[in-house]
Amino acid sequence: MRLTWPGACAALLMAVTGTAPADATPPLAAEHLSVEQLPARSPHWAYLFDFSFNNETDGRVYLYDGDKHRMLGQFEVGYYPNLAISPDHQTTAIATTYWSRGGHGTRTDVLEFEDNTSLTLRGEMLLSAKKAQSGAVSNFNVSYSADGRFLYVTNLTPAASFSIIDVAKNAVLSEVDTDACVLVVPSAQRRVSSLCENGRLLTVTHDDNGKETARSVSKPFFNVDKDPIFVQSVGTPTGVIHVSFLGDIYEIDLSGTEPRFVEPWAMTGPKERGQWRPGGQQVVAYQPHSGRLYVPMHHGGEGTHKVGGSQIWVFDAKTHRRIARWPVDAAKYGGVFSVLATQDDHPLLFAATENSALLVMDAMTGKLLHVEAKLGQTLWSMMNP
Amino acid sequence: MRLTWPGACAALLMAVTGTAPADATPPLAAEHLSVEQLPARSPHWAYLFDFSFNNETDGRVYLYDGDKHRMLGQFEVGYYPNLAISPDHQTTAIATTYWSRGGHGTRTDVLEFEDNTSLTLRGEMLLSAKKAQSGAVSNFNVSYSADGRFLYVTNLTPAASFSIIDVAKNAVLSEVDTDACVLVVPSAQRRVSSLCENGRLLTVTHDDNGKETARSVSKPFFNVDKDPIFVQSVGTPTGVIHVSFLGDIYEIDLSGTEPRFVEPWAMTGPKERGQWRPGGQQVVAYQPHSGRLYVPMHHGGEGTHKVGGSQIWVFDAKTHRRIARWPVDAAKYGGVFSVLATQDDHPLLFAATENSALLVMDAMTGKLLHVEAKLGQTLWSMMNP
Amino acid sequence: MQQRLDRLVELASRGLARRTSRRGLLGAFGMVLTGTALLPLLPVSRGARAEAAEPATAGATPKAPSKAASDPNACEYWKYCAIDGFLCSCCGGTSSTCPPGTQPSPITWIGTCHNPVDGRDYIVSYNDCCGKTSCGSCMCNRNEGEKPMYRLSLNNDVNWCMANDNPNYHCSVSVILGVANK
Amino acid sequence: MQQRLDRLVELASRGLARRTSRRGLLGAFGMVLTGTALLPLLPVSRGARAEAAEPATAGATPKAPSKAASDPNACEYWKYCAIDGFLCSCCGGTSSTCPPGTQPSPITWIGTCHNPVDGRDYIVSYNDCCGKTSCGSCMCNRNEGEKPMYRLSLNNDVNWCMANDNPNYHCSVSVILGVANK
Repeated sequence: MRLTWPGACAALLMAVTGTAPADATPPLAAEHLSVEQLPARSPHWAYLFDFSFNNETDGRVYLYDGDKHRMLGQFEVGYYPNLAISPDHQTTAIATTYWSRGGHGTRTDVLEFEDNTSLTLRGEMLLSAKKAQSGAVSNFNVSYSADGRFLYVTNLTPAASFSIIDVAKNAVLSEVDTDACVLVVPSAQRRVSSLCENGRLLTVTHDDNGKETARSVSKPFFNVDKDPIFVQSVGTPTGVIHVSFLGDIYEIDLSGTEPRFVEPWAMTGPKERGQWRPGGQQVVAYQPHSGRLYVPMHHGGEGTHKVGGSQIWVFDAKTHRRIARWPVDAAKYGGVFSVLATQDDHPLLFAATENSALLVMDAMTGKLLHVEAKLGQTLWSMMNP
Repeated sequence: MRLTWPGACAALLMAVTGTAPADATPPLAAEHLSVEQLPARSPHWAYLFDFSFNNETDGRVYLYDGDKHRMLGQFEVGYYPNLAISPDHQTTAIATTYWSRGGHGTRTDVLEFEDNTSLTLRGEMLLSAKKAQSGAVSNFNVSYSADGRFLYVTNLTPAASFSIIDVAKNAVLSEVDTDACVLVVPSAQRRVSSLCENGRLLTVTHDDNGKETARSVSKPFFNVDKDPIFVQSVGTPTGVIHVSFLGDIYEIDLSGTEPRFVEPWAMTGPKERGQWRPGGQQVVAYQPHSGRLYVPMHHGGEGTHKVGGSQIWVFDAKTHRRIARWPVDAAKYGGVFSVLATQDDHPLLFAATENSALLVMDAMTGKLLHVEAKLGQTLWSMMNP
Repeated sequence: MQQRLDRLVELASRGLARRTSRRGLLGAFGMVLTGTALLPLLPVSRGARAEAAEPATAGATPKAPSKAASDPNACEYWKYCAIDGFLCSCCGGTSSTCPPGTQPSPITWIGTCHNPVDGRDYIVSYNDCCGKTSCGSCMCNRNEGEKPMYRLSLNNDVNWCMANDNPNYHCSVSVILGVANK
Repeated sequence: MQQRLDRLVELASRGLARRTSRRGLLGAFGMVLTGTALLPLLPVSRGARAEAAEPATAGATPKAPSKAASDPNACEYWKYCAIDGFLCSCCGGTSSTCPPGTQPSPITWIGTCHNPVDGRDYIVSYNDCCGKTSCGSCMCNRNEGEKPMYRLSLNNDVNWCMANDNPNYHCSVSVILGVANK
């Protein structure tokens, strides 16, 4: 339903009421009720995912303008959703769960396609009731292939697999058994990599019909028992970067025919190691123009890997040099739970806190530009448009 | 699904691990995971309705023990629900709205029956998509007939009507056009009264098949323009009591063949009138054993009728004598938005605040017995078991 | 003149409230709505100022306009004098436009708000924007001249999205219709 | 002895993780679950204490038990050493029972928590209670020995209600299974 209060209406009303006021200034003009249209996409927008943990069936995404410091709109993403933005930025894919009666009744798992240009629902596709449900919001629980043709959706029942979806055909092509490995990190056009429980990487290749054509398993590249890596990784032009509980950086180059594991390096000096740790939810951001990494860090011991940061540490991803330690007023805003850098050459850094505050910072200087004291209920992750 | 971790399991595990610790005290026994059963109903229980205004599709009711100061359980009540507890206390009737996809997709209005003894859903009945949706939570948007045979459900589309439901048959018998009047206040066995826009009371009588057999409209008994009454009234043994914006008490005796309008009386003295006003959501409680009325009052002007109380005023409903003015620390807890008195002879008074705090007070002395600083999101009304 | 308007809209409203047979109202309603000239169907609030019968503690003397009274993101904004809900200006809309992807409510109520800047009273239409779960930002609860649900045409408790395809309440706007007669 | 248990449960777990064909796992799983003796299917956490490779700032020396460590309604309660969710003891249940009308999760993970009162380590089962929307009270986020989702058997981020008829997550309990071997 699209309605506009026509000027005719106000005019008619004016005619009825007459024009009385003896004020010198002219009266305000009648307004026309209409619906806002989104302006052209800005690199300084962010999609803020509110898990709504106290009301989990009502997950939502807020579209936020980092320059104008205002909400642009929102859409619903349901229960324990997994989200991905399409390579052409036009669509958000939402793998989620609904019930026929709020949180009870018949369960429906569904892949919904939100039109990012109008914030309306473009369509949906039914899924079997297997969608992975995790409060650890990874960028790679759902992902698009680089050409946007395929979507990969992680399943966990707790058996682990992923579904390959043909976007144009709006159809599930296949389900690939991952032998207990999770995440769907896309590379090349037809390859998907997953993290395995023993610290290995599984890489599955498929054909245009979604049929698995090859799989390989790497040697262990990290020690799950001694220093596990967070699943909340960040994509880079050549692959992904993971952070470990103790603050080591694991970069995986997925641009070749086989995954290449870059030698891990430590964010901490010997005296800091084990004292200062990454923690929170979205624990690493990457800024391609400056080549910088951003990690929320806190002072704490084992088991504190979900504690938000009191500082944001900034590194040069190439030289491994620590550029800065930006303090955050964690007592005031809550510790930094999640970080996101915009992808342009005048980048912003968004920091979401444990209190669901949103800090907007200059990603080059660390200057705090704006604070939303409370945005939604539980702001757990953010995505770029 | 009902599961109990069997003792066998723990025993087996113990056998595997052996018994090692050299501590002097015996180790703690293995526990058995089971599901709590509700104890027998206590008059000091309250059903606390959380509208979840920031996440409206996830309305819920918390069952709270006013003696033990703890939650007993909860159930889901959906979007803009209207609630009523059956005369035998066994059931909560929930007239509500769901969608096939969270807050979108196909809309379903439904009457659900929650088993109050187990906090499980006993059944449901589909309604047409007309259910009244109001944030003003009245005790009489849905009601049971005194014998529990019929349920009355207010509709508003915005055309006003109510549906008559035969509970045993699980069927809608009829829909009664109320000529723009709202609420369903039951009396005798087959009579329903509604408030009309011009300050009159409509009373409809129906037969066992839900067919309207008579209707009468009273003379105006209050002045809608000068001093409207809140829709959030409270039931008494003989009818209902309403509070007006300026603090007058309107009692309607529905025990006879025609409604009898008791002469209104003022809670305020001449100097207080217009300065001190009732305000909030559930603005009046009645305690039958003591014959007391409780009203949250605040200092404010016109348009402040939704401001929570900084005091609770206590009256003898018969003599109209003001028994007490109990101050509430509104700065600390938020103003009192809703009040509920238990119906026994050692009564408690529950006060829910604008901050969704719950205060438990001795209804005779006003002594603050317990505070839940934050219970849910937006605690808007309460019901007795 | 004000009386003439009240009377006119009141007549419309009474007709509306009476045409409540199951088939009747929404059909007729829908017809009006699909027309191009959309006259507000529900009565005009007489406004806080007209409630002379009711003593006001805040005092009726005009105050200097506060800063918040001029800020469309503030609950104190003059146009919001009887909004009880989330301000659309915090949700991707403005004080008079709905956020992207929502639908305005075709039914609504209209009231009178005093603009302290030019000293005029304006007739405004309070519409809800619908079809998405609640915005949750900028909760605003003001009730000048607001009446309980039985005076539906002056009530802001009911969900004015009730007649929308998707009646989910998202946020509220206040749209200037014109200057109110003194 | 501890190693024997680890090995035993690990074998079960690996079998479980591998039997992941679309038909396979949940069928076999369901069979186990409907049996009367319900052995935890997922590996035992080696516990925070065993992570010697990882330096701890909080210090490994035993502390005097705090009051909160003995209060089942407090997040600091000793049994809750790796619960990330709402405590069922605030939701109508106890530290080891689900609230009325909910269903326990049949799948879960088990870990080791240190009881400062008797100085023992206990093996506990972290179960979720399911089938109602989130309780919302007593949020507790502790993660001693917790691992990311790829080590599923030691992870508390996933919704352990996932295999329930109604997988809505309501709250979490911690059930003593027995004393852990030193």
